[in-house]
Amino acid sequence: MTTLLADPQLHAQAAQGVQSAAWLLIAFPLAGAAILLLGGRRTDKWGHLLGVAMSLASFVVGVAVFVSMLGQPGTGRSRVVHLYQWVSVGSFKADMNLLIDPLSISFVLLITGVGSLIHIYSIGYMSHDPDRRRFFAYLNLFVAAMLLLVLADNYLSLYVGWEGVGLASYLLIGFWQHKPSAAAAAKKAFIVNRVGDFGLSVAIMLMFATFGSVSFQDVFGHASQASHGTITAIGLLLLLGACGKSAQLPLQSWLLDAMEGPTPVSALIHAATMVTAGVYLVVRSHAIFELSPEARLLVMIVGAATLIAGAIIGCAKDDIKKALAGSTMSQIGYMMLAAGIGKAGYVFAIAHLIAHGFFKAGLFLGAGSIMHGMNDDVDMRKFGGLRKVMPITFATFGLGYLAIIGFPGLSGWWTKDGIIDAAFEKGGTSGQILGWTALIGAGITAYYMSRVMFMTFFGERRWDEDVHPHESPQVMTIPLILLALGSIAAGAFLIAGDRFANFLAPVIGAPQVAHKLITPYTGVVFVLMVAGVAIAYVQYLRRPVPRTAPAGSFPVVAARKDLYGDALNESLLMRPGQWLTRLTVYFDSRTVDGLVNGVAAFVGGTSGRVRRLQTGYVRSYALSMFFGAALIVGALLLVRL
Amino acid sequence: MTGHYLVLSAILFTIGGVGVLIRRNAIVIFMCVELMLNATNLAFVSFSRMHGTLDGQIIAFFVMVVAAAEVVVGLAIIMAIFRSRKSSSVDDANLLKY
Amino acid sequence: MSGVVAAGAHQTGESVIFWVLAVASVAAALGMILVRKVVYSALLLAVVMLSLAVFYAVNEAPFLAFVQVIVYTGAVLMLFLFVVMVVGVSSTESMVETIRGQRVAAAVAGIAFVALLILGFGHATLPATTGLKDANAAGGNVLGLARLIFTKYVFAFEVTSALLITAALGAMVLAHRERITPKPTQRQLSEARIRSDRVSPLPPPGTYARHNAVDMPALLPDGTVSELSVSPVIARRRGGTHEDLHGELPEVAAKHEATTLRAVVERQVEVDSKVEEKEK
Amino acid sequence: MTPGIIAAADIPAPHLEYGRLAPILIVLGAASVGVLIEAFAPREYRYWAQVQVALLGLVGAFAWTIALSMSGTPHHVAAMGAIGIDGPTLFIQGTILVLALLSLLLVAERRHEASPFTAQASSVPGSAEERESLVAGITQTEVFPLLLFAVGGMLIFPAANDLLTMFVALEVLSLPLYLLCGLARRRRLLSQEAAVKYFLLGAFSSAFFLYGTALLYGYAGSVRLSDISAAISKQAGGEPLLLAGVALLSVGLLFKMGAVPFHVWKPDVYQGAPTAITALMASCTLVSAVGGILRVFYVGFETLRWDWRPMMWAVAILTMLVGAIVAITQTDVKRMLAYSSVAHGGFLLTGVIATNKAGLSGTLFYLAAYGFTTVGAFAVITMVRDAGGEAGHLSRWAGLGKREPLLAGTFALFLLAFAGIPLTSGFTGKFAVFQAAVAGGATPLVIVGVLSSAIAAFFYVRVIVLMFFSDPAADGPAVVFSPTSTAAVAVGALVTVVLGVIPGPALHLAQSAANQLFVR
Repeated sequence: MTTLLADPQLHAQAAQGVQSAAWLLIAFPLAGAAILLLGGRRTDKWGHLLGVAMSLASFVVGVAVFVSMLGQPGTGRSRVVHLYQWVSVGSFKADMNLLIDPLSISFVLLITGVGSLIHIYSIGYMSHDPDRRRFFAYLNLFVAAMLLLVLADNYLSLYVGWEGVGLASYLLIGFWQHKPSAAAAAKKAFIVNRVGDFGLSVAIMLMFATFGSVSFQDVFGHASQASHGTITAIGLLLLLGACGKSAQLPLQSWLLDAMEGPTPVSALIHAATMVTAGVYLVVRSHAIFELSPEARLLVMIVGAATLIAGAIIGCAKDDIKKALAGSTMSQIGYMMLAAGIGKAGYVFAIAHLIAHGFFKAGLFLGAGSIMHGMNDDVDMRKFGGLRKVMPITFATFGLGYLAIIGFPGLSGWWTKDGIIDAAFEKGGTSGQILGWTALIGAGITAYYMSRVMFMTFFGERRWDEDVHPHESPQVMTIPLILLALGSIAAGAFLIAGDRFANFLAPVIGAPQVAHKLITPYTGVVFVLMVAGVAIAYVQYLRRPVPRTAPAGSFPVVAARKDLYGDALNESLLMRPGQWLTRLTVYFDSRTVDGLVNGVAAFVGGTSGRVRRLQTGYVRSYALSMFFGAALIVGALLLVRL
Repeated sequence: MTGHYLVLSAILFTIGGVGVLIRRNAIVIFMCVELMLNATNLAFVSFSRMHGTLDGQIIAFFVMVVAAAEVVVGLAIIMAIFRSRKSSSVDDANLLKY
Repeated sequence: MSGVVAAGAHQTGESVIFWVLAVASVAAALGMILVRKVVYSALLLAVVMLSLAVFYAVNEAPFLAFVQVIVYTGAVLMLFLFVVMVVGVSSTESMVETIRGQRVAAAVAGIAFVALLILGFGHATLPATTGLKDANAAGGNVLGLARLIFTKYVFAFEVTSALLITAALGAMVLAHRERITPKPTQRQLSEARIRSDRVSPLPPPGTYARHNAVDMPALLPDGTVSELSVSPVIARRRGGTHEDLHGELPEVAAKHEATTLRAVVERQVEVDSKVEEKEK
Repeated sequence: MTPGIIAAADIPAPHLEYGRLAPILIVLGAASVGVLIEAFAPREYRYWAQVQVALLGLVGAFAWTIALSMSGTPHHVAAMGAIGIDGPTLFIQGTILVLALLSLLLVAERRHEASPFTAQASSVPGSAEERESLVAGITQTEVFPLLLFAVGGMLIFPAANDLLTMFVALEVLSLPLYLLCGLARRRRLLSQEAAVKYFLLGAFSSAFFLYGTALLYGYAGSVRLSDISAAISKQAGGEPLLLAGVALLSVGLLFKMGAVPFHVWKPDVYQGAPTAITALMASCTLVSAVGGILRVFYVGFETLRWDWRPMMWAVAILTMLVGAIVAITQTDVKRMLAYSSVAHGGFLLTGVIATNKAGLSGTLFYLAAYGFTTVGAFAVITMVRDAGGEAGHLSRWAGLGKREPLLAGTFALFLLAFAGIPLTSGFTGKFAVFQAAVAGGATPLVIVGVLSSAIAAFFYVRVIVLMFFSDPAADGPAVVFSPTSTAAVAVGALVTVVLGVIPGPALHLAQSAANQLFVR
């Protein structure tokens, strides 16, 4: 309890100096979006440059705020920038305030930093698109909304940012409107996200009903006084919101379809930033989750289930972007798991989030670079042997690959091992289950990422005849290189010496134990990683990769042949793996989609039926009114009689 | 006696209401609405005597005035639709539905 | 003592009036919604309205009773009848219900509604009737009403004028036809007429008809029907057969009429000649 | 001394506070001037004279309303107790006047066709006569005084302090609307059908309103809201009369705002009526009707709220769900917006149910926010036209975003505001009423509300997808820009955005209006 009261979120001071200019963070990209959208075709020539400039300007402000924050003592690092009073209804007040603290500034740097790199990359990637200006406008809009999300000092402003990123994501997924699949994907993303938003908005209402306020300060300050049931309900509703935005089970189905958007979008929104908003929400609301073990347990279960499901889906996809999307789900599952563990996990959740932001953005941009050279083909079965023709892409993609599979010393190793360790450290049966889940997930990660790597860059060339792969221009490769550097160093920089944990301590509490470089599980993780790589090596490098997937998704005969002929490791992992893959794909396409479609069909069917009551006969209308009148009279009279 | 009048007014009101539901001629439907208004007036007048205030009678008077205006507008509309459709059955007017 | 007796007597008298007129008005109201002919409905509504006028008088509202007779029954209902005449005096409504379940549902809703209301009234403890003696004392009923209209309800009274203007304006909009071409002068009309094929007036309808309906066509000397004798507006309106035609087509009916008439006329002529002979 | 002389001396001259009643009187006066113009001015001057009179009347009334609310004089009842001029009423009246001004812009539209209204209402649709009058280019300028009369009624309705005045106001606002509904220029059969349906059902519902009034009079011996409220707290006996009266009165009130199951007229009438009039009904009439409901339930029946709340709960839930669900399968854009308006009625009812100050201010804000958005949306509909007039069928709207990105974008903004996306006025409004309802102990209702808006988002997004993500038809409708309707769209869009981003001042206004509460 004392840590809670000492929580500087509860008594943030007014910002001064450069920090009081923090509103510029949002103002720059917002202005960019406004100018580009309202300016129309006139801004076509320099629109992309303005977009990049606005994003960079925001990054510069972010760095300045960060530096000035470092100059302050640890407990005084939470500052509030008051903008204006936004909503004031009765006793309820909501201010448009920006909360600058170590947690939000970490996100600000990630969003503006990686965001700027992706902006730069997009100059090249979108250079042939006639609507490039509009694309940059949406990107800027997204950055502004995302910054509002993480800088909000109350749930209502957060909700605004939350809906804003949803809208921007919707616009960007459907950016290539000429593809019907893109329009459908955009709509699906919007609808599925509405389910999550429903949870978040009800949670906010409930907070207001309980605490009379929705600011972080009041909610967290009084959380311990609310009944346990209320807190659990709020926690579960927040989790529902997080699941929608972060593509966690059971609301994950939109993310794979969202790959219809341009690749930089997939990198920025559907890998590095927006989809991690759910993790941010859970960590930010830690005061609520810490009071409700049930809600926390569910967070962990959702995270663990998603990390396995995402990894398995990643194994099954031949589309390089969808394979990476499955991987994103899986990695966010790790973060959720860590966030659910509690104090021991927050740091790793956020650290993994940042590291993931680097290497996954790098991987997606690398995939974009490959597509750029391969006439926008995404089928890995038609790649192969690209390492010679695309050396820079290969190198940066390779570094990202090593980082994500947890190669010792690179970013993913530091952060993912931390999560696995924290899961085991949690103790009890649940700790063991979660820990082993995370471990197995790491093995599968190594397998599917190696599969992507081998099918794309190694082996024989399986290109179509009219394809002439080439390295991308510098404007695209330089961001790749910078992101690769981040993939190498971010993990060590953050985790070694508990640097990040100490930085975040004022917000989420000090770490109880110092981080251990080598844990009992380090070896196991390493062995599983090597095994995963080995299986992929045997399957995709030792044997020719057929240009078309074997008939059916996994014909029994072929599966058997593979399994009997392979090593013990392989059969141990592969058989359940393939079985699980099939199950997961089935689950994904039938059950979850089925549920979403089923609800839609139900509502539509009801609509069709209720609609028939509007017969067009004025007498039927009068009848319904007369019945209504009788019912109302009855309802009022019979209550009293 | 007020109770008696009240019950009578309720019965007349309901008969008017049922008439709106079962008749198809727009004019008859409108006459049924007039019957409902008359039933209401009966209630007003008898309540007026019960309370010993004239307000009820005033209201009944206003209702008559309002009803007169309503009749003019209503019959004008019914005539207009009759001229274009050659029918005063409200069941024929069902282009707008669902 | 005598007051109580008088009140009791008054009560009895009122009871008699109430029960007689209540039965009559409910019966008339039921008849109104059940008879096929629109005109009958209108007349039955008049019965209800007149019964109510008596109730008003009994309930110490003499002014309203007169207004009910003069304005409501006399003017408003007549407006209804007027429109009914325009739409077609003999128009009847098929009583076959076309919307499935409408009647049953209407009956159920109606019975539920009235049962609920009466149940409610049964549980209500109404205060004793005060009577309007005091209220009507100073200057009578009309002055009492005037006092209220011009003080307490003066705003509503004034606003009613907006209602009346709207009604007048609405009737104008929907019924008044703007003249688009200038009105032809007498001279133009007569010139046009001379130039036309028919100089003489159109034959009037209903010649030799047994009744004075304007929609029975006249007969030409050869016994055929003259379409010109019926106003095209009326002719167009009448899609089906006129009920006075006894289910026959107008032409056939007209022929029958003509035969009957001829027979009648001939007999008359015979009778007349006999009378003449006698006189001689 | 004859009795007449006694009586004349006996009746005191009524005292009317002309200053307080001025907005109402100005509008009704302008309407009467319009009637005189119709009678005496030559045809060629009528249109301009009518537009100017109507504009002057509405602007003058609005200015006076502002002055009244700024004057700071203590509010009390006026016109011998018939009218209550107080904070909420002034807010509602001001809102109605501004929205009526916007609707007037659509009514006065001349660029699309000679007029949105039929050339001659008395001519039979499709007849030679109709053709002649269309060719002659005459217009039915009577619509302006009719509109002003309707607006006058709308101003009185939420201000009426007794049920008789309310009934008269109800008729004053309804009769012109019945007429206006039947005057569309295109698709006249539909328009006339809408008029006859609206009229018959409207008369039916006002009979219920009146019977409710009768029972309440029987209960309280007066139709003044404050007297009824006093009688309720005295427990006068005869509660069945009171309860049945409240129920029947609610039928009449709920009909006007279109709550389920009294919403049946709305889709048909909204679709059939001329779009300018639909805009007027969807904005001003709704504001007025909800204003009336607020006054009746906050002033008259507040002490009875434990009895009427369950009924209102049921109505609100049904209204929100039915509106949202049925809208999904609509194919006509006006009809879809009609169902959306039904659903919004349900959201408004949650604010009524709250019966607290926050509920009052939230509902007031919601009314203003929704009114502007809906007028804007209908204004857009008038601009998307093809050979047959407005292109109402949704399939005709496919790909509009590619041809007219600005207009389609604005329409998308309105739809997002209807869906309650943050930074639009719709979100702020929904939030205001929902938080009031939560504070008033109606959390389940709010959950249904959020659920219903999630369902509703589906069909709003469907239209956006249709406009932006599908290919335009070769013979698609053209967008006809005209100064007046463009102005209406622009104002609607501006207010929608401003009330979403900086709702502070407007919320404050609604709040200080609500702080006054209704006078009794």
